[in-house]
Amino acid sequence: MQPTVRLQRERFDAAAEAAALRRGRTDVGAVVTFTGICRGDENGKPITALTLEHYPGMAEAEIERHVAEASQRWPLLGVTVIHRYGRIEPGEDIVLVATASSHREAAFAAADFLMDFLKTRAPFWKQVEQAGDRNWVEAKQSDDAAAERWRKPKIGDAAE
Amino acid sequence: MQPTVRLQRERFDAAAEAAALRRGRTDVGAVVTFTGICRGDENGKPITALTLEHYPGMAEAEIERHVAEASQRWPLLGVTVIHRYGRIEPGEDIVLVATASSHREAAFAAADFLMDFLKTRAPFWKQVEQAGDRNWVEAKQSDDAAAERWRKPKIGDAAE
Amino acid sequence: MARVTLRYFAWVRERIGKPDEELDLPADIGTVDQLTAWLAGRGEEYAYAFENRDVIRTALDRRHVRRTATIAGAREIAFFPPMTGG
Amino acid sequence: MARVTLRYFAWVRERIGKPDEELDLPADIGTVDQLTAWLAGRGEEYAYAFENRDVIRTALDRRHVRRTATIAGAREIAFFPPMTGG
Repeated sequence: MQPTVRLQRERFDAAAEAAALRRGRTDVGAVVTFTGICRGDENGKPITALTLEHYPGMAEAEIERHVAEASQRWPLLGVTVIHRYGRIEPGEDIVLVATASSHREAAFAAADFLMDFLKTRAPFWKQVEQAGDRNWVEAKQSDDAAAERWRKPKIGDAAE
Repeated sequence: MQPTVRLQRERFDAAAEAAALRRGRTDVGAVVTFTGICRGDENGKPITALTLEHYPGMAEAEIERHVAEASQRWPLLGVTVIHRYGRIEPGEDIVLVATASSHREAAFAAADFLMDFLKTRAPFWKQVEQAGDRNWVEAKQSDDAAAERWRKPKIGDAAE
Repeated sequence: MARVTLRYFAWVRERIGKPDEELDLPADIGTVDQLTAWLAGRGEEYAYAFENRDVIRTALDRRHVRRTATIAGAREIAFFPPMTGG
Repeated sequence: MARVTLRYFAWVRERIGKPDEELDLPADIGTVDQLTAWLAGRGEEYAYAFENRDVIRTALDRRHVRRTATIAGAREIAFFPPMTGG
């Protein structure tokens, strides 16, 4: 399986990416997609836009490491991860995770796993524009807890 | 939230259905889709087609009951369930579950929950055509076990 | 005597040889289990369909019920194998 | 003396006032913790960036590491707040 990992400023077409995972093959029985979208509010207040900063090089490497780990854990037939950076307005897509497998359990679990790790381990930082102010979004404890669900004793790397 | 539940013989457009869940709104932060696809083999042998039989009336009612339960359990902003019946060839879509929420946890959990219940509680039966034979697909214990994960003491209805 | 519509699906339908029928049930049939026992005695196609009653699922008026459920008042009773949709 | 590229992201970058720099590190700096302590002493912008060292994350050559990790051999060391992607 050759996964697709892309970081880009431009919008993407989630539907086309999902379709590509199973086109022309009949071994795929399940496709799961997660699309993360820029909401129009943050903490109850309207936002103008998000700006996503990332660590070029490390972001790709980190996502690829987690895709490789997902492929070891579950029998995947395809994985696509696309994460945008730069300025993103409400209603626009931010991130796509799409997984394909013969059966639903693997496709669901791998997509869920990859999203938890994108949230907590991929080097991206969101800044939110609200009423002329710009503020960095704070990391959520609930995201760390979600990622912790997947930890196996021997897999954890050196970081907290 | 007005969910969409459809049973139909015709193919559907999963991408268009997912897009409809968040079009023109900025409260949706997460969309999860599950697409179940007819594979080209069953138990290691090639298949010509699946034929899905269903119980008209009850199938809709049962799906709607589980959609209503999902809406009570998680803060959903949209749900679409489409299940086909009739003859379906390898590579064609069988079922779509799409969920929309502000945050990813609800969208993932509700889609996973709904698929487990479609597998074990929605009155559909698959017959597989293989080398001229037609055989009913047997229910999997693993599907029952997956559905059991969601059971709460007070929610279970009268059936096993 | 209570008149009900019986519906059969998948291999239960194939074994009995019809998708549905209307029947007048004897008044002493109180539960799903009693009904399947009575049906199994109606002929060899029914005996075949209900030969392993543990696996047959039942719906009363389009809701899943256990084998011990009382059928009183049901207008439509359906029998089918475990579901394999999704 | 070891020459390394330091990279800063998000509010760490804003506080220090630059996205990256090359520095020669004193030979007695062995761990991430020792490096952040040393950096914090380089001026008030650094002191501000590292005022709460518990929350700062570190990557050595583009891999997450703990604060106790040794930096020997690293060519690129990055500091940033907890990630908020996805």
